[in-house]
Amino acid sequence: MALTITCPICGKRNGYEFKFGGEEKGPRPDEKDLTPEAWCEYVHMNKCVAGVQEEWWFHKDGCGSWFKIHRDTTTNLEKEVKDENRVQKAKSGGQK
Amino acid sequence: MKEIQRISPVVFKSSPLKTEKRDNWDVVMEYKEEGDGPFLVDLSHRPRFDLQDSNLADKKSFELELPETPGNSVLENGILASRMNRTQVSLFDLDGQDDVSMPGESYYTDVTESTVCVALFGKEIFLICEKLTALDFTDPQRKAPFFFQGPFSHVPCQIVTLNKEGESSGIVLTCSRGYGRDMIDSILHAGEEFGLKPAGESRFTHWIKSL
Amino acid sequence: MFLKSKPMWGKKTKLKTSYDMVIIGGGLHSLATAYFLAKEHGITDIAIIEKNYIGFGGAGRNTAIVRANQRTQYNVPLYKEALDLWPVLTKDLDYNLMFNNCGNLNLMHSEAAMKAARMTIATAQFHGVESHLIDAKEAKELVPALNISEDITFPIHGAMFHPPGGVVRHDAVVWGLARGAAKKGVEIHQQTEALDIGTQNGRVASVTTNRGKINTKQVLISAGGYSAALIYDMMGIKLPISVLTIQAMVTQPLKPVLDHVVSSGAYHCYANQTLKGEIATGAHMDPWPNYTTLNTAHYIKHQAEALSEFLPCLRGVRFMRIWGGLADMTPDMAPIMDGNEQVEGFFMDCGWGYFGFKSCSAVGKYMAQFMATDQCPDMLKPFALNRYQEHRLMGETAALVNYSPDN
Amino acid sequence: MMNRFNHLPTLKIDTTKKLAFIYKGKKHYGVEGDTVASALFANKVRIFGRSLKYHRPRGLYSLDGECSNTCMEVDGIPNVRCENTLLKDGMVIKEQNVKGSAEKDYLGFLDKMDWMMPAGFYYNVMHKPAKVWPIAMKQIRKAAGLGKISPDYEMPGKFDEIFLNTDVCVIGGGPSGMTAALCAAQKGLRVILMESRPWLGGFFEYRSGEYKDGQNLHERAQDLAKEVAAQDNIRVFTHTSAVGTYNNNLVTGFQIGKKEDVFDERYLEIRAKSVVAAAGCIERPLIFDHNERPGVMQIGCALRMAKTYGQLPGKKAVFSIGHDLGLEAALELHDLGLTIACITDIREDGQDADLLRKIEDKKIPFLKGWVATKAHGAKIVKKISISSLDGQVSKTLDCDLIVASAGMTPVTGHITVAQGTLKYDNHTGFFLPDKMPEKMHAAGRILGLNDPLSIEASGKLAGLQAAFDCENCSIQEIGEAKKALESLPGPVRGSKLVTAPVKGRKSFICFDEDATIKNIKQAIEKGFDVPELIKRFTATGLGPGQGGIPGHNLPLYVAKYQALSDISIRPTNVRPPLVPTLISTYAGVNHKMFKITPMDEMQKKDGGVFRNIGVWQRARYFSNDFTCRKEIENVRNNVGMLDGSTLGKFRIHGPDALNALQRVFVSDMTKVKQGRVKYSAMCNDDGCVIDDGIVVKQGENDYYFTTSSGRAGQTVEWIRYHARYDGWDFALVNLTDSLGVINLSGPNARKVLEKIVDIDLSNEAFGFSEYKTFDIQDTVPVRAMRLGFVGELSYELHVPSSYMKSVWLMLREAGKEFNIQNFGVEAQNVLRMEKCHIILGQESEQRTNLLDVGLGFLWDRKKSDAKTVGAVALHQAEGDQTRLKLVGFKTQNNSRAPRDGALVVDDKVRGYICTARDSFSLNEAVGMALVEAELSKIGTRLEIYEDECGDDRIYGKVVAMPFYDPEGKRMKM
Repeated sequence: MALTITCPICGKRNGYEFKFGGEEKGPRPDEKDLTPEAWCEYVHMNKCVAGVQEEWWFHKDGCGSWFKIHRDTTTNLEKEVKDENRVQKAKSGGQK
Repeated sequence: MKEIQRISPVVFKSSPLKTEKRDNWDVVMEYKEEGDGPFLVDLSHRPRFDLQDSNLADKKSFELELPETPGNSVLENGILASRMNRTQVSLFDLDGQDDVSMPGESYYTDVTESTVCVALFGKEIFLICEKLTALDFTDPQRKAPFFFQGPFSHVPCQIVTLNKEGESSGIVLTCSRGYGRDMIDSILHAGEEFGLKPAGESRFTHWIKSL
Repeated sequence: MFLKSKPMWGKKTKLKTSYDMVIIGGGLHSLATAYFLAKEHGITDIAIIEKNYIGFGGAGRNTAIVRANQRTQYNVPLYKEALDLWPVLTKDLDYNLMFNNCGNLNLMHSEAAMKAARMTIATAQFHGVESHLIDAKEAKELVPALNISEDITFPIHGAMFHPPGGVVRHDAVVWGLARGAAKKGVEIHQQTEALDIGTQNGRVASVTTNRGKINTKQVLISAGGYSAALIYDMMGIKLPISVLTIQAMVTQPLKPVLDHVVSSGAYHCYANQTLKGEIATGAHMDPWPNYTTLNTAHYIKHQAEALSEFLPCLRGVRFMRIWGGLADMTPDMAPIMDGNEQVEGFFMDCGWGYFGFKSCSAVGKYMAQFMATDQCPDMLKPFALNRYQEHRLMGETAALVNYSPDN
Repeated sequence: MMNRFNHLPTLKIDTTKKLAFIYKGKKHYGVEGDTVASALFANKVRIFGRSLKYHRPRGLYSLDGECSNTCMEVDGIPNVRCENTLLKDGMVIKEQNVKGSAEKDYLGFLDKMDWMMPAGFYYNVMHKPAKVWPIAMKQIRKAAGLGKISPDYEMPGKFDEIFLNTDVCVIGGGPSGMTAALCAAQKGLRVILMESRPWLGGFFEYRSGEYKDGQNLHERAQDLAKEVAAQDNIRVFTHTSAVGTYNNNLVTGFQIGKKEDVFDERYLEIRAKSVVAAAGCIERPLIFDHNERPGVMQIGCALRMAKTYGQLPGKKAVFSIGHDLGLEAALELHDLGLTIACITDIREDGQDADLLRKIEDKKIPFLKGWVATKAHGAKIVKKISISSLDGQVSKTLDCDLIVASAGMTPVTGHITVAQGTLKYDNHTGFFLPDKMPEKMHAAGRILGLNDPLSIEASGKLAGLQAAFDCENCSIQEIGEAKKALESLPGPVRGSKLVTAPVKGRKSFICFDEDATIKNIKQAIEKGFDVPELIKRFTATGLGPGQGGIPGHNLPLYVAKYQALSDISIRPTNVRPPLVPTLISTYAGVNHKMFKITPMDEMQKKDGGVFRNIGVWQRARYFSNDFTCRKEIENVRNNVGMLDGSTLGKFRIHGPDALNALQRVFVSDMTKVKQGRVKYSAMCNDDGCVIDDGIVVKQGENDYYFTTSSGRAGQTVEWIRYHARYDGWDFALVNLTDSLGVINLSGPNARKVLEKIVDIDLSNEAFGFSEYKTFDIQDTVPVRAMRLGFVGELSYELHVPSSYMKSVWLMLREAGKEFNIQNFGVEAQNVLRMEKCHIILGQESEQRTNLLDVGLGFLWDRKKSDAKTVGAVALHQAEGDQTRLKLVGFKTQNNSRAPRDGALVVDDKVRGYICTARDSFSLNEAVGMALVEAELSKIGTRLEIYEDECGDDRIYGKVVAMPFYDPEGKRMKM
C-alpha cells in the first residue's frame, strides 16, 4: 500500500508527509451542560467505517495546513467528492 | 570584551581562500578546490523573512508582485518570494550585496536565524536530489522558479528550484537550523559520486546572475 | 496417530435456527471462549460464526510473541495467567502448541526508558512475574548479535529481560482450540457472515447470518480488528477504537542465530527466530485507520534500517515475505471487555491492538465465566467501556495521549 | 574445465576471460559472464545442495532462482541464488544444509523416513511428556533453516538508494516491455524500464526461431534494445528486479551494480503515473516421482545453459513437456549435439506443424499424450520412466538429463500484489489477469500470448494505455492498437496436466519445503480445503523461493483433487518482496538526522556527555559523576550556565491571536501583561497536561511564547487543529531554532550579567517573572526573563542563534571570577525536583491531569466561551478521589532515595515514584510520587517497592512541597 494524500496547497504527495487527525466530527461542542457521554462521544468514539469516510489530515512535512479528505479505508485510496468549496479552497490555498 | 561574531550553522571542511566580513558574519567568498561543479554554497547569512497576513491580495513586498498560487515563486532584483499558502509568503534575499532590512509592518517576522540555507547548483544536481527525496524536481509540468514545502533527507524543507536546464540547474534549500550539520553531511555524501564540492558565495552570485 | 485423518473441527454441518450462544468471529478469542464455555461450564450449544475461515484474521497473522510484562496491575495478572496456560492447553488439547519460552529482551535507549522499564519490572516482580533490568553488556551476552556500540541512532542503554515469555505457534493454537471445542460439540461455521443482531425489549434475541437467522439470548462479538465496525453496524455502539494495519515479515530461514525475542520501542521493531529458522520481525503501524492489511514499501525499508543498526549481522540476510493484519487500538492501549451493560445479553471483547494473541487463553477463560454466569469476573472489571467517559484511562502506555490514533 | 561453445551469437560469456573461485576449499575456474551456477555446472557440479526436510540431493532446475535448490553460501552470505548471481573473481562458494557434503550427506537417510512425517505431523508429537519438548525443540532448531550467518558477521559492500518520479514504469525488458516503453517514450513521456536479467531481450533473447521475414528472434531483441537505448527519455535499469508494486503506482526494486557503479546493490523507489506489467512467464513444474532429482531441469534452463552460457546441459536427454518451446528447445539442443532419446508431449495435438516436421526430419522419437512418471538414479538421473497419460502403457529409457515442464505460468505477482485479481482461463490453463489495478496494464506472455508479433502488439497497446493515463494519448489510437492485436494470433491452448499418473509419495509440489502431492492430500482430508490453509499447514510455498515452484500447481491440484467443476479456487497470495531482498539493500543509506544547538561544539569540548532527547542531541552531564554533585552545588552556591536552546519558541500574531491562545492555554490569557511573563499550561481533551511554558505579550494581538522541547514540533499543528473550525485569522511562526537560550542561574547570576549589559538589573528594575528586551553592545538583541525553574536567581536569555557563541563566551569571561560552570539537563532535573517544579512525562503520565499534578491554580474556570481544550474533562474529573495525585516525600530513617519508577504499594500497587534523589542541597533523600488520593495527605507513610528489592522496602513520608526554599526567596532575590 502506498498512501498518497492530495493537499489542497501542495497537491498529491506521499502519505507519510502527513499526519492523520481523526474522523470528521464537527465543531467543538459547547461546554455548557455537556454530559460525560456526549463529551466522550466527541473526544474518543469512532465509527470505524469500513469504506469511504471524511477525515482530517495535517501536512506535517509540508505547508502545515489542516484539511479534510474522503478516503476509502478498505483501499486507502482518496475518493473524489463533489465539493465546490473544496475546489475553492484549493484555489485560495486551503484553510489554515 | 570579546568581539561579537555571527556563526553560520554550516561548517565545511574545505579551507577558505577568500572571506569577507558582513554584518558580523565571516562570509566565505571562495574555497580551495571548488572543482567544476556541482557546487554547494552556504547562504545562511542571507536575510529571510516570513510574511503572514490574511489579506495578501493587494500587498507588495520589496516592490515585487507576490506570487498568487501556492508553489509558485518570483525572483526579482535579488528578492525571491515564494507563496506558501493562502496567507503566507517566504522571502529570501539572494542578492545580498547591499543588505536588505525587514519592512516595519507587524506581519513580517525575521526568520534568518531559524533556518540553514544552502544553494545546490551545477550539473547532475537532480541525480543528487533523487538520492535524498521523493519530490519530483524534473516534472515537465512545472516551470522554474517553483517552490516545494516537503521532506528532503527526511526533514521538512523549503526548496526553490530556480533552474532545471542542465549545467545551470540549481535549487535553494532551507531547513531548521538545528539540522544544519546532518543536512550538509547527507547532501555532500549523496553528491560525492558526482563531484559535489563546497563553494564560496562568489560562485553562487555568478550563477544567480547568469540566470 | 498418523493415519486417522478426519476433518479436525468436524464435518460441515447445517446452521441450526437456535443456539444457547452465538460467537461472532472465528479467531483465537472466540475459539478460546467457546472452548472454555464447553470445558468448564458445560455449555456446548454454541455456534461460532466466521465470515472467512478460522484463523483468517489476527490469529494467523501475528508473530506469536507471548509475555506478561505489561505496565499496570490490572493487566499483569491477566497476561501472567495467559502465559501459564500454554503448557496446560498443550496437554489438555493434546496438540503441540510449540511453546518456546525463550524469554523476551526489550531494549532501552535512554535514561527515561530505563526508568519506565524499572516501573514495569517492579510491577511484574510485585505480581510474581520474573523480569529484570540488565545493562547493555548483559544484553549482549544473551544476544551476541546485538550492536551495543555508541555510534547507532539509538544507542542501547540496557534492556528488560523477561525469561518466562517467548513464542507460541499461532496456527497450532487456532487449530488446537478449534479441534478441542468441536470435540465437545461446539459448531464452527466458516464462510458464514453475521449480518445483524436482533434485540427484543432491551435484550439480545437473534443473530441474522447470510445462511439464515439464529435465535439466541447471548451473543459475543470478538472479531479482532473487525469488531468495532461490526459493533457499530449491528448494535449502534461507537467505540474509542482506531483500526490500523500492522505489518510483519520474515527473512529466509537460517540456522539458529537469535535465541530470544528482541524488541525495541525506539526502533519500532521486534525480532525473533521461528522454529523454522526465519527471523520474524515487525511492529510499526501506519497511524491512519484502514482495513487494507496491505504492506507498505515505507515499512519494509524502515525495518531493514532498524535491524541494520541493532542486529547488524542480519544485513547479510534476505527478507522473503511480508504481510499485514489489523490492530484495533484504544487510546490507552488496553482492551475493552464488557457485557450485559449496553444491551442485556450482548458481550464484547475487542480493542486488543496487537496484544490479542498473548492474552487469548486467559481471556477465553474469563469471558466464558462472564457469559456463563452473567457476572463479570473481577479480573475483567477494569476493562469496562465506561472508563473512557469517566476520564480513567488505564495507563498501559506512559506516553501522553494524543488525538491521533498513533499512541 | 569443460570447453564451451564460443560461436553462438546469443552467448553472454567471454570464454577468453577466466575467473577463479573457491568451491569446497578448492580453486575452480569460470569465465566472465558466468553465473555462479553456470560456472559450477561447467565444473561438473551436479548436486548443489540438500533439501530442507529429507536432505534430498538438489541441482540446477530453472535459471531464474525460483527455488532453494541452488541457494548457496557465497562470501559468507547465506541463501544466495546462484542461478542469477554473476560470478566474481575470488568468490568463495559453500554448500548449505549438508552434513558432510552435498555429494555425501549423512542425513540423506531422512529421505526414507518420510512416512513418519505426514503433513503437520509435528503438531501431534513431541509434547508428551511435557519435558520432552524443550529437548526436541533444540534438535528442531538445529535441523531447520538453510543458510548460516554468524552473529558478528559484517556485511561488506556499498549500498545506495534512489527515489524516482516518472510517467510510465515498465516492469520487464522483454519484447512487450520494450515495445511498451518505446511507445510511451515516443509520446514524449518519462519512462523507466526495469529488467531483472543483466540484459534486455527476455523471451526473444536466447532463441533462434523466426521473428519475421527471415530475421530471428535474437536479432529482433537486439534491435529493440538498440531503439530503447536511443530514446533519452527512457531510463533503463537492467539487473534490476521489481520486488514490490503498490497502489497509487509505487514500484520498488533493487539493482545489482556493475563493476563501474559506486554501489553493489541499490534500492529503487519509483513513483509513476502508470505501470506496465510485462514480466512474462516462468515454467509450470511437471510433477512426477523424483521430479527434482539433479538432472531434471526445465526447458529454459536446458536451452539457456547452452545458448547463453555455452555448455550442453547433458549428454542424453528425454524431454517431457507440454509447450512448443519444449519442441523448439529439443531441436536447437539436438543441433548443438545433445542426444535426444525421446520427446514426450503431454498434448495429444495442437503442436506447431513446422516444429513437428523438423522433429520428424531429424528422426527424434516423439510421443504425443505421454509423460514422465519417474526419474531413476540414487543421486542424479540415470533413467526415466515414461507412460501414457492414463498410465496404461509405460517404458523406461536411459538418460542423464530430463527436460521436464508441464507448461507455462504467467508471472502475475506484480499485478496481484498491487491488488489486481486473477481468473482461471480454460483455454490457456492459466490464471490470467482479471481486474487490473488502477493505471496498471499487462502486456506480453502474461496475457497468454506466445506469437512474437502478438507479444509486441500487446506491448504497444499497453504503452498507449499508459500514455492515456498520463493524458497523452487518444481513445482512437488505443482502439486501433486493440484491433491490430486482435488481428494477430491469440493465446495458445495450454496443457492442463498437473501430475503424472503417480501416487505422489515422492512427487514434489514444493521443493523448498519438501512438500509432496501426498502431503497435500493429507491436508485436504484434515479439513484444510483452501490453498491458503494448505499453505499454512504443509508450509508449501513458504520457503526461500516462496511461491515460485508450487505457484499455480497448488490451486490446480486442489481443484483437481476435490473434483471442482469450475476452478473458482485462487492461487495463494503472492507477497512482497517478489524476489528475496537483502536487508542491507532495503536499508540503503541511512542518514541519521538529529538537531544540535549553536553550543553543541563548545559543550562537547567542555566535556559534555550527550544524549538524544527527542529530535535533539543535548548535554545531559558534564562529568562522569552522574549524580552531578559539582554541577548542582555550583548552581546552588555560585552560578552556572545551561544551554536551553531546545526550548520551543513561537510568535503568534494577527487579529485572533488571543482567541487561539485562550483555546489551548488553560489560563485566562487576557491577563497577560506586557513586560511580565505568564506561566501556563496546555491540556489535551482529557484534561491531561501535555505542555507548559511562558507567554509574553509583545503588542496588541502579538505574543511570544515557549513550549517544552519535546512539544515544539507539534505546537503549530496542535493550535491549528483546535482552531480548525473557527476560521480565525492568526499567524504562527516557529522561532525555536531562531533563538538560543542561556539559563544563567545561581546567587551570582546578577553579578555576572551586569558585567556584559548596560541596563539596571537590580531586583527593583528587573524583578522576578519580569520580561525585558535589550541589546548587548548595541548589536545583539536579547530577550531576557527572570524565572526560577531551578529555584535560584535566574536569568533566561533568548539570543539569536548566530550570536549564541559570542554571548556565551562573554558570560563565561564575565563569570570567571565566580568560577562559572556549565550544568546539564540532569543537574537541572535534580535542582528543579528539589523545588518541586514538574517536568511533563516525568511527574505525569498519560492519565495525569492538570489537577493531579497540582497545577489547578493555572486553570481559569470562567472562560467557557473559549472552549478551552481540556476544560470539560477537568470539570468532570474534579473531586474524583480515586485518581493519582502528585505528592512530595522524604525517605524515613535516612535511607537512600528510591530509584525512579519504584512502586508505592500496600497489598496492591498504589502509585509510583516519579523522581527521587539524595539531595545534596538538603542532605536527605527527597522525591515526588504519583499516589492514590487517599495516600496524598501530609504525613502519610509510603511503602516503596523497588525492582529486585525482595522483602526489603524503603519507607517514605508525604511532606509539603517544595522541599527547597519553600518561600521562594532565593529565586526572587
